[in-house]
Amino acid sequence: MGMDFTFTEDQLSFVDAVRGMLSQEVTPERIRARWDTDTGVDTEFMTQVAELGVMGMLIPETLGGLGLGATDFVMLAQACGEMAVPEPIVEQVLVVAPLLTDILERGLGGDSLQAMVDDLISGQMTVAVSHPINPFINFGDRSNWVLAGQGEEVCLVARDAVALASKKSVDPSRRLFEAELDNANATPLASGDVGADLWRRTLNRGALATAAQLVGLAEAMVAQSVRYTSDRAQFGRAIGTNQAVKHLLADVAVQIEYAKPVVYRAAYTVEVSPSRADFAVSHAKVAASRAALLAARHCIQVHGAMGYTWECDLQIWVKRAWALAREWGDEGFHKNRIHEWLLQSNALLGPEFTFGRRTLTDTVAA
Amino acid sequence: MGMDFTFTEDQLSFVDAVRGMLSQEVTPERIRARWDTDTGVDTEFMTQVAELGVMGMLIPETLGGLGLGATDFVMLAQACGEMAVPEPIVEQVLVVAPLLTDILERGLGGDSLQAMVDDLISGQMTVAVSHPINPFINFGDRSNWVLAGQGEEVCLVARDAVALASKKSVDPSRRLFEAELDNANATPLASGDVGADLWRRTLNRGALATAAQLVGLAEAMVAQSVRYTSDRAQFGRAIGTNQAVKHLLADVAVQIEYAKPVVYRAAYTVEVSPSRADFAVSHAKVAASRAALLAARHCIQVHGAMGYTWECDLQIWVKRAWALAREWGDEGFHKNRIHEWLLQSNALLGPEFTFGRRTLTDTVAA
Amino acid sequence: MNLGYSDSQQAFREEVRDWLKAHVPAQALPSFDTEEGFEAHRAWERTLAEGNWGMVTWPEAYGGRGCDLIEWLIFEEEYYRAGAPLRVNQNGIFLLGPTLMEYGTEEQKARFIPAMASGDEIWAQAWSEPNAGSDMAAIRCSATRDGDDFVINGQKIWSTRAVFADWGFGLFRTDPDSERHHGLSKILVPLNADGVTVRPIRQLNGLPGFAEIFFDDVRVPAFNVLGGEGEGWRIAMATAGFERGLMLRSPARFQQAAKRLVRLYREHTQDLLDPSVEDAVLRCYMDAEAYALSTYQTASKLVGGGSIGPEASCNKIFWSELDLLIHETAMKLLGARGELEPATPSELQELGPWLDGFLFAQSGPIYAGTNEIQRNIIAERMLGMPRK
Amino acid sequence: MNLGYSDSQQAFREEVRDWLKAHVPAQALPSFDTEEGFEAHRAWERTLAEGNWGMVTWPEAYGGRGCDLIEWLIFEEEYYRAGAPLRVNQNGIFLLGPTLMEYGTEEQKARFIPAMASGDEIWAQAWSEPNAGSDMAAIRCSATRDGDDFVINGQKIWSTRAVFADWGFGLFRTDPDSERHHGLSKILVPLNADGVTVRPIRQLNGLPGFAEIFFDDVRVPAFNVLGGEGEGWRIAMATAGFERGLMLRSPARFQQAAKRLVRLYREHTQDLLDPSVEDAVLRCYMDAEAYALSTYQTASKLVGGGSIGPEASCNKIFWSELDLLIHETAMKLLGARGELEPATPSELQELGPWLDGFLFAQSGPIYAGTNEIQRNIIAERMLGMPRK
Repeated sequence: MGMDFTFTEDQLSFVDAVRGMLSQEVTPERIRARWDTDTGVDTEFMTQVAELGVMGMLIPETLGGLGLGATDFVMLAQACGEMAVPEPIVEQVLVVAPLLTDILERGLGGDSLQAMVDDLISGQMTVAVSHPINPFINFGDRSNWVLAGQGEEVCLVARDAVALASKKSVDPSRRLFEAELDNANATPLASGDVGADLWRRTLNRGALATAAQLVGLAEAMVAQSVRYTSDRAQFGRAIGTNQAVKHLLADVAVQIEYAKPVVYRAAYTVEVSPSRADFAVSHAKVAASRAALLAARHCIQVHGAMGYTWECDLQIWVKRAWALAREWGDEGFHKNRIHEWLLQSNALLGPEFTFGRRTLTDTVAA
Repeated sequence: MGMDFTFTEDQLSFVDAVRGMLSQEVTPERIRARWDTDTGVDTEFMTQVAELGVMGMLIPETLGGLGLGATDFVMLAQACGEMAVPEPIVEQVLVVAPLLTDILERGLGGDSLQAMVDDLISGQMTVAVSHPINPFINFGDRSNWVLAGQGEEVCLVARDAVALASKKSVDPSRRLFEAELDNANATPLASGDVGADLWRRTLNRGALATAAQLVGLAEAMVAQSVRYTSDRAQFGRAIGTNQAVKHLLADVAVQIEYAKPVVYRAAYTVEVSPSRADFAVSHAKVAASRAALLAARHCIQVHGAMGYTWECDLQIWVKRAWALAREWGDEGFHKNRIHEWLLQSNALLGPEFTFGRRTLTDTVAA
Repeated sequence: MNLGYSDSQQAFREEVRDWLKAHVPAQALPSFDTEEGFEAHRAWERTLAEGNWGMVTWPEAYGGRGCDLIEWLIFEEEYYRAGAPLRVNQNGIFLLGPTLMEYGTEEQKARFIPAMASGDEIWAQAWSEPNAGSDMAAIRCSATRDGDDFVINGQKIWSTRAVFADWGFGLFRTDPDSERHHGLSKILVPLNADGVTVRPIRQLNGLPGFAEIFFDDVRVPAFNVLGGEGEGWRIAMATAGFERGLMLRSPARFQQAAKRLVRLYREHTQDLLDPSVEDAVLRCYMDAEAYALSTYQTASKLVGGGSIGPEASCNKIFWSELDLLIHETAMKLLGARGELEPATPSELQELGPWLDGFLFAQSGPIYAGTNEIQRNIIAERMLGMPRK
Repeated sequence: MNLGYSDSQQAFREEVRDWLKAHVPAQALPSFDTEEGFEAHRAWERTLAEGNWGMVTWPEAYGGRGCDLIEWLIFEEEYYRAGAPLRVNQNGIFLLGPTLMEYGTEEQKARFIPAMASGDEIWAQAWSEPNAGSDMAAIRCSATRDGDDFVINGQKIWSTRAVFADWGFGLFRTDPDSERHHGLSKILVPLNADGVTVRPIRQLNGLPGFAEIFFDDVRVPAFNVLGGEGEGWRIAMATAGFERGLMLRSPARFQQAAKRLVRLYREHTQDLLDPSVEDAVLRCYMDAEAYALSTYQTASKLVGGGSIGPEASCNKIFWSELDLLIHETAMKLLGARGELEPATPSELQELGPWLDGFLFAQSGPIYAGTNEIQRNIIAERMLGMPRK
């Protein structure tokens, strides 16, 4: 089979179906309603999502899932960003489930982990991941178990053995907790190279999860801004007729358009060769963050004073973008990974290495 | 006398007079005519400038000059940029003359240097400076003597003892030469701390010379672009009525407006406390380069295809800006000086140190 | 040109510094967009007024010190250096006060200025209307003459401080047949008057930094019209220039923030930073200083009897983009912890006020005429490009 | 989704690579904007044609290889990797050729395509007119029917390659009563015809990269009208889309430049660099790759029978700004030596072709519709914002 950078009909129609459901169920009003609840989570909604088969998409069939890959899920992650879904669906599917799978497939965990997989598939957020790169766990209070650790250490810890301190995010949809582990009660699962590899794959999946959502967030912000500036009149005509307003949004559109294939390539790489995904993932995170942060700024700007209010729904997307751009590695972390790679004297640079990076026998010469 | 950030009436009217002469004598046609000559220099014009008393402005009266300072000259330097004067008037007045003066006042040079001062005042470019930071000497072939050296060494070398290799600049108004010195025939003037200080002051004066011209270049580019876009019609109206075109030029105007006082502060600091001028000068060079390079880009853009032609006079200013932004320290050099200063743990930061930097007794605490 | 301070300017700086050292509250006050914070800031205004530091450029007769603009800049430098509270009464002392002094009758001055200076009456502005944002001349709020009174009807929006303030001022259409900028008058309205309803508008940070004001047959005496009926636009334009901008956006504010940014950068140079950060830090420090230099230049011109040209319209774009860059860069330095709203003293210690400043900076390129409008003005009025 | 090459795609790549290795001139050719360089590039076109590498997407009948767009991208990757000469005949093979194949009569194809493919006839484009730059529909150059001929009068400008080329093509007004985009026809004109005057226009680098063409009663047979009288606009629009952009601006070109930039950066990391340089180098490499990814995505869609949406209008802005950033960054790395026009092999070795590329990059945001026009198109057609 030759090069084919398109999604299948099946992939497209599944996304359409879930996207339709999300746009019905996750409205700005309902997102705001969650802000006033203790948990910030709509468990019925989570069950609905689970019933569509979303949660276990990336879990192998042998473990009870659908056995699909990151390319099957990436547009759904994007849609979750577009709808600003507060629940950590993307993280559960793309980060927690694959980490559990990695552990089980390496024979590092037992029945209790399989039970967690089952819970996850049913829409319960029983497990949280506390990766060393993230200072906080979003919705950490929902889980019974935390996969955590420092350096190359990966442990399983019961919630009771973790001191969770609640922290307030700029995004009211997020419920952050700082975790302090009681090491005595942690069950070590992996260390050394194995642990390092688990954390590295997890980081790449986490960064991909945020990148895909950031693209969706950016698209939604632009769409809202197009609507607002087409309706809102000033000096006797819609403000969207002003070239300056048009160009602010066109600039964002360009960034989004060129972030999308980068994110899809990252999903493909995470799925097909996770051990060589660092560059593709960091590129995706940087490109998606750039698009989303530019969207936040320009879309606030074209909304005028309205864009600066609590009342305007735009804030839901803007603040999520600000938060996700920093989670799972900020721009500094990811740019530094790329820099390190580009500076290697044997890095395979040039147009013939866009894909796969090792396509010909004489590549190193170049 | 209290704080006063204005020029005197005398300063303003002298600039006006010289500026008027320049705008008569240095037209685009005449600049292009110089391109076709061997020397690139209009010696009659140099004599005219000298007759106005410009060349010796910064030379002490005891040495035959007017004994004025950099603040008296800075707007003239700006005007030379505005008119894109090809002859190195600004460098002769602001760099060569003060270096000769420094050497004479320290008793490091003798009668031959006084003769060079006299020549300079009369408009002859008898001396060139080959500072270690510059790879080329502009109009190096015009001089009988070169002040040159590496590191802390300052020497005087006869032209005959210098091998000059002609180099082609992107700016046809410039006549660059790479100099190879015959050390055996060089007369050492200074070394060690004295030499280092001479070179440092010279570098600051050179950078100020380019910064002031860059501001003038930027202003001229904007003025030409305003004229062009007001006249040129497209889609049935002047292209300057487009918001996008307006905003491209407005962005340049803002940068120019905020580069000007920075350049004037640098001139003041070079005049009043040359040993503490590094920060002020590097700031000026960075701000002026930024404004001029943005002007070059945006002004080419609003000229459309015309801006990309040899025929369009805009190229005279654009190319000069590209060249001067790199001479006497490029952005990297000057930003690194500022970075070094800002990172010092005892750097005097904050609003109370905008001027002088040591205004109160308890400043270091802050 | 003399870029050094005179002995008396130096002495003035030291006097300001000493007084602030003795009086600035050790603990930062709560935000003035809360009721508690508003009153705490009002108390601070009283403290300033008691020391005659409320508005140093005002004449001594009104509690000022008759300072010139250079001294004002020195005062502000020390004010920000000392970390003194924000000015809850800025609408009054910076915007309305000078207008009152120029256009008010003696009776109006006597009635309003002392209470303004003392902090007893805090002022809200009421310029914008729902359909007159950047287009100020589209005002529709009416004030109809009825005997010795005017009766006000309509709605204002984006009124800063209006949630807790005592009085408001704005433009109202006193000639019902007028259009655009004709027939407007500047009127002062007590916000506790019958028929006034203030509806808070929450900002991005959740606090009500501005409000809508609804006027339903609100009756105010003709005494409250400032500078004559129908003169509103002229008065607003005359006082909308440089000095207003200078008062509201002291360079010292940005220089102090840039200084904090440099320190934050020093603390983080060992981190894996976005490589654009170093460049941004340098630029912020330089641009803040450039803004100060430009302001000193203009102030010198004014002190010397000169006037300001159209180049002053560059000011708004420069400081608002600088403020954004300072705060965006700080947020990059804070990395993943930057999304946290500091809730405890130790969090505030670690994270500083950067997030709040970042949120506030978003409004800079919008209020007081969006930067897009400003670019039009620069192109047309300063550069002379064709309008249509 | 499969982001890997098939065996046959791999084999194709190796075939291209081997052939180029054997045939690409060891010495860079002189610029094709000189007479000598033009003929050297024409010779290179002949060499390509002899190997059937002139235009691999063309049918075999016309000397092509019937390649799909993925193979075209592979070809281009190898072409830029090998440092092969620029295509002096790009107006012909990328722009006119496909139009001829779609809209030409069999006789027209037989007359023009073989000579185009062989390099015997090099083509200039003649779209713009002095008062129709970005506003293409403002064309006034007339072609008046006279028996079996058309008689052309008027002026074209910004005609690339016209100084040395053999033929030109463009839109002419064949209906004198028509307005805007009606009544235009696409006509092919020999540039050595009586009444044609070509006046070279020198670019920033001093070389005549384009020209004005003056038509003074120039007589061409009706045979030279392509796709029918009055159909000019429709044909121009139909062929102005993505494929044209793709042909002209292969991602490989920018990826190869970004690769050279990374190497230049590695050589200069010990220098006192502008701190924004590292960020720009990363961005250039990433953006060049993003441009490639996006192109592969679109090519896959087309190969699979899909069509392109309005999002393709983002393309022009992205590559032209990328090209500028690559070259601006290289110029920063070169520092004070960057102003030098390399005149000797050792200077070229030291400085590379960066200055020339920097000059050329200035034109990117201007030609083929300025980036300002492109932003309007994106806002209105892709995002659906209101026109007026």
